Amino acid sequence: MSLNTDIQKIRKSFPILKQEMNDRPLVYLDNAATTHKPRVVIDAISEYYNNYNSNVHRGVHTLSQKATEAFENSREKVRETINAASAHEIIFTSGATEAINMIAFSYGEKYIGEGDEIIISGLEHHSNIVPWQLVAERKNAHIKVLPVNEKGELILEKLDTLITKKTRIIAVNHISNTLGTINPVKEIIKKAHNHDIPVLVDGAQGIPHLDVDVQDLDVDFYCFSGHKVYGPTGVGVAYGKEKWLSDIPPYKGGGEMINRVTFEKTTYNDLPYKFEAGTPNIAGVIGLHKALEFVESTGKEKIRQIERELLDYATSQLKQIEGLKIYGEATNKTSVISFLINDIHPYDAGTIFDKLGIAIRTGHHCTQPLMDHFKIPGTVRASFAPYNTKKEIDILVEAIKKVKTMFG
Amino acid sequence: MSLNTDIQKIRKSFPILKQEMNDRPLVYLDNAATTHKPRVVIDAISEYYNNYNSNVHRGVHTLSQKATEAFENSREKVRETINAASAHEIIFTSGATEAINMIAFSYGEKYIGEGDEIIISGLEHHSNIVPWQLVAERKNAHIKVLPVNEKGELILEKLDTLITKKTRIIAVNHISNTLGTINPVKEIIKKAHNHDIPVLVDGAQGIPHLDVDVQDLDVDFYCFSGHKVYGPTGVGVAYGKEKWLSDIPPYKGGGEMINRVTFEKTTYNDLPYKFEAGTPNIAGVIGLHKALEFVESTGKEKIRQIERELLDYATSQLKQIEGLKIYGEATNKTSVISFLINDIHPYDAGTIFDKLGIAIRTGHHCTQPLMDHFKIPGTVRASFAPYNTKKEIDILVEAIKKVKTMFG
Amino acid sequence: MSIQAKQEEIIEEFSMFDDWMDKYNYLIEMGNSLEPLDEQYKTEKYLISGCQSQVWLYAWMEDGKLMIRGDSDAVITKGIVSLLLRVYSGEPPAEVYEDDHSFIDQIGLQEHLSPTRSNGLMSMLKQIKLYALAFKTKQEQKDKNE
Amino acid sequence: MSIQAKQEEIIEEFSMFDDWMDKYNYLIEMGNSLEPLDEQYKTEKYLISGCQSQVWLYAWMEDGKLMIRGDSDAVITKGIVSLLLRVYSGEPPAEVYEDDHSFIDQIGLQEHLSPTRSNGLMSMLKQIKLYALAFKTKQEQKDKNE
Ligand SMILES: Cc1ncc(COP(=O)(O)O)c(C=O)c1O
Ligand SMILES: Cc1ncc(COP(=O)(O)O)c(C=O)c1O
Repeated sequence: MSLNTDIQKIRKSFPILKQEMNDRPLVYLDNAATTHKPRVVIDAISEYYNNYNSNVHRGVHTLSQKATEAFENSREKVRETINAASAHEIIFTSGATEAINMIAFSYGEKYIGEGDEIIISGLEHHSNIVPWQLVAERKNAHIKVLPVNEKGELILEKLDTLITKKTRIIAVNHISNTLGTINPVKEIIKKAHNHDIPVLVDGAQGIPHLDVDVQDLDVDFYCFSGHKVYGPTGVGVAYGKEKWLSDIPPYKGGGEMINRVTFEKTTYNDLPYKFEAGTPNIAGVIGLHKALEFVESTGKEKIRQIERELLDYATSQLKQIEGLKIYGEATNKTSVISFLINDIHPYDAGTIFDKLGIAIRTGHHCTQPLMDHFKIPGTVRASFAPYNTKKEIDILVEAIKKVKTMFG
Repeated sequence: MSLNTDIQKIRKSFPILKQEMNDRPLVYLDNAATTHKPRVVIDAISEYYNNYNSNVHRGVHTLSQKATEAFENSREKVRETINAASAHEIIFTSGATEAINMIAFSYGEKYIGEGDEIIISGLEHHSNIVPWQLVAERKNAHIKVLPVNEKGELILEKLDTLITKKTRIIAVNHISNTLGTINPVKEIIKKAHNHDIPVLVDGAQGIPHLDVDVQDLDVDFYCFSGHKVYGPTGVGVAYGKEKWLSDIPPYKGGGEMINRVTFEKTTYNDLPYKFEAGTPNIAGVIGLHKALEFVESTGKEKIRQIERELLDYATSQLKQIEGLKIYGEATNKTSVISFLINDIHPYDAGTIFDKLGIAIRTGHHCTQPLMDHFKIPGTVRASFAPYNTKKEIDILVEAIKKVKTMFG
Repeated sequence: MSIQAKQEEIIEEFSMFDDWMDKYNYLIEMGNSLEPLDEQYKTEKYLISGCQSQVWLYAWMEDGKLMIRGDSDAVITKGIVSLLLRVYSGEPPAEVYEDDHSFIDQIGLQEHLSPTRSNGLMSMLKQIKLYALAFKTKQEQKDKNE
Repeated sequence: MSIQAKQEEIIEEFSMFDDWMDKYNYLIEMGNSLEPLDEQYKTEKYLISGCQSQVWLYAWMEDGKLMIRGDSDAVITKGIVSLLLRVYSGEPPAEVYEDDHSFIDQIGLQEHLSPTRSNGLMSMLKQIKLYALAFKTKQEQKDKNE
């Protein structure tokens, strides 16, 4: 089958792609911000509300049992997707951001103290920076940063000199949302484990593109969001090795996460419930199940193949445009291109792209320290999903040329 | 119009009510756990995903603008519903539990120290107990409990003796989820403010039944969940007075909640964004808007009238059953009846109810301390919404009689 | 009687009931006639977690057989405990450990088998298998040493 | 020329454009010819928050008129700043404060008016009104005291 046949087949699953934007066919190149949802995901949510809406766990009635089963089946699907050893290592959260905050808080409460050190990377999203800054501030600990080279890759060799006896955790993303760099997380984890330091991987951009095997990676914590992998908003996952999750204190208190509450003393529930206080996003969790099934039935290999072709095509086309500079040229990268056109402000470019029907992200992409590193205020970022086409890239190229003329 | 005509009209909006459970028409009496969703809410979610799915805020493109507008319009609707002074006092969370945890953490970080006291009530849901226990443990503070009388009402007079110079906050629910007691929160707030103590009201059960005017109550923090007021799962609200919210530190770190991030120093965004780290539950927030519109167009007065009639009818019917004991007989109560039949275990009763098509909750309802107070392991709890009918109550009464015979 | 035979007996008994009411009435009857567990075993240690009602299971070995006693504060749960005891108590731990409890399905109680069921039939079965495994291993060790 | 007259002039200018491209080209032109703001005012203090691009607005009083200067790092935003300055700079603060900026709508830039727009036209208008209010109040106080 040709690339385009594959893409057209995938496109059919996404109702939104028939939309127009500013009277032009929508060209959606903002997939790193959020992906669209296939019909199966949207339908699963309606079906839940129409047929078996009910609060989960502890309900004796059949409706509650059905909801609970669908909820727990999703947990098992997540387990299978990332090959966790056990389903109770999968904690549902409201998103990657909450997942990272939860681990940072709970791990930090137990293991981070005055003078201790946390290593993050220069490529991180604010969601994997600020939670650590909050912990560091509370505990009087320090943040150290693994630097980035000019191609937008982590300088792995520097890790050895950053690690000290005071290093308590290393937090790094799997893929940079701004540059597309795929980071050598397996090597980082190996180095860290040589010093008995656990590693949290922010997989918000990893899950949509890569095969993730948490046991093979031997990663301690892995966090991601549903909405970036064709799933609903308001749902995410924190995977943690059982030994850590049973060891660290709970993050939030409330219903479900307890075993027994008295005013004097409260004992916590088993995993995963210890970390799931309150009524969860049941519809969201059920939708996530369908999203992961969609990815599986489409095939991660196929997704990567399409994205690789789109990336290569876009890169070669963009490079032919004079005055266009691509930021992030890692050897190992995924379908994200950040760029600037001459000294045209990203906001100016984005405004014109929008008028031309192209939804594209402009700005710092929640990675201000990385922008500071490149000494730029932001970029224009095109990020591709397997429902994008080469024709859409051609439209982008034409639009860039128009922007050049308008601001020339 | 007769009561039943009103009810039938409301029922038409809820697709799930046509379901069967165990081959019988579904009798759903578990509304305090979660309410069902009217078609307008379910459709709004699909419509968002089908037509304008996009990440909110900071996106230049039209899709992102549309999503952001819908998102912010919902905030304004929440503001209007509870009559907050300003929309930026409305923080979207994943639910009431997260809302309470957020306030407990952020307020606690700034204002609760060693030896300080937190007053909660004997009627609280675990979600308004455990977060305070977690803060108290971290800060070496103490929890004091406003006691409950035999009718299931708070003993308000005791508050004066509980308040000391070390009291830092009072947390109490608006309505008890287990007993239906409507608490005198306005008086509590007045008393507290006489001592300059702020009050958090857990409004999870308040919002679906009462007119809430946060300015009239003069409440400092008010928290609730979307899914208990006909809205989606995974969305909730923390209202806080501006003076508090600007004053207390952020809870989670991540995208959106910052103004400027460097590795050395991060400055936080304005309200409400300071407390909304990461991609929010966009679909959930949009659905909540429709749910609040549904309540408004149905009319809170009408809802209360139907619920009051159902409660009165059910109470009088249940009282005629020998051996049935109702827990919670507050003068001021809403449409919740907790009861036990002789010494039949709630689980036994619930199992048979389920077989008879009745979805009803059994157990401690996440209020173990209250169960301890009554020295019972749990209750059977019927909770009514305006789509319930007197006929359904008759079915319940028949079922109770059957249960009595089976376990007699 | 072997585990297999006892299960067949139970399946036959249950096949006589036309509707769920009769079945539950029978479970209730069995629950009501379950020999109560000695109070000393109704402790945290023998409590099965994850049930809406409290369930205790206590086991020991006697003449190479796994002996089990149990109790609950809910009658239907007691009925289920009674069923399990009837099948498994007094049998060799190796056989208990290997049984696939397919009879649950065949008597129409499969709905109770879901791991999310808060009555915890699954948890009870798991605990019985754990007891069986523990005693089986102990016995094998002993046999080896002798 | 009064605020009203200037707005009408702008509306007429914009009415000549058939499509968005011409309109944006005109905005860009105005942006490019905006007199740059003195570097000393390009500070945190004069920065308008909530914009994707940086916008600074600086104001002072001269002969009873509100004088405004502004700048941005994005050209389209500069164009918008230029429009606002043309309308409001040099006018009595009371009139600036009371104007309903309906011309924005009429020249087809209403999409920029949404409070959620990250270009911050709304924020700019708000800031200009705030300056106007501050100077108006100051003047009234002065008049009273004299
Ligand atoms: C009084 C009360 N508070 C808090 C909660 C917690 O709400 P949620 O589980 O939606 O976070 C509930 C819900 O059961 C409740 O009834
Ligand atoms: C690398 C990375 N980490 C974390 C996040 C935060 O995800 P969310 O906003 O869904 O919590 C994002 C999303 O922008 C991301 O790209």
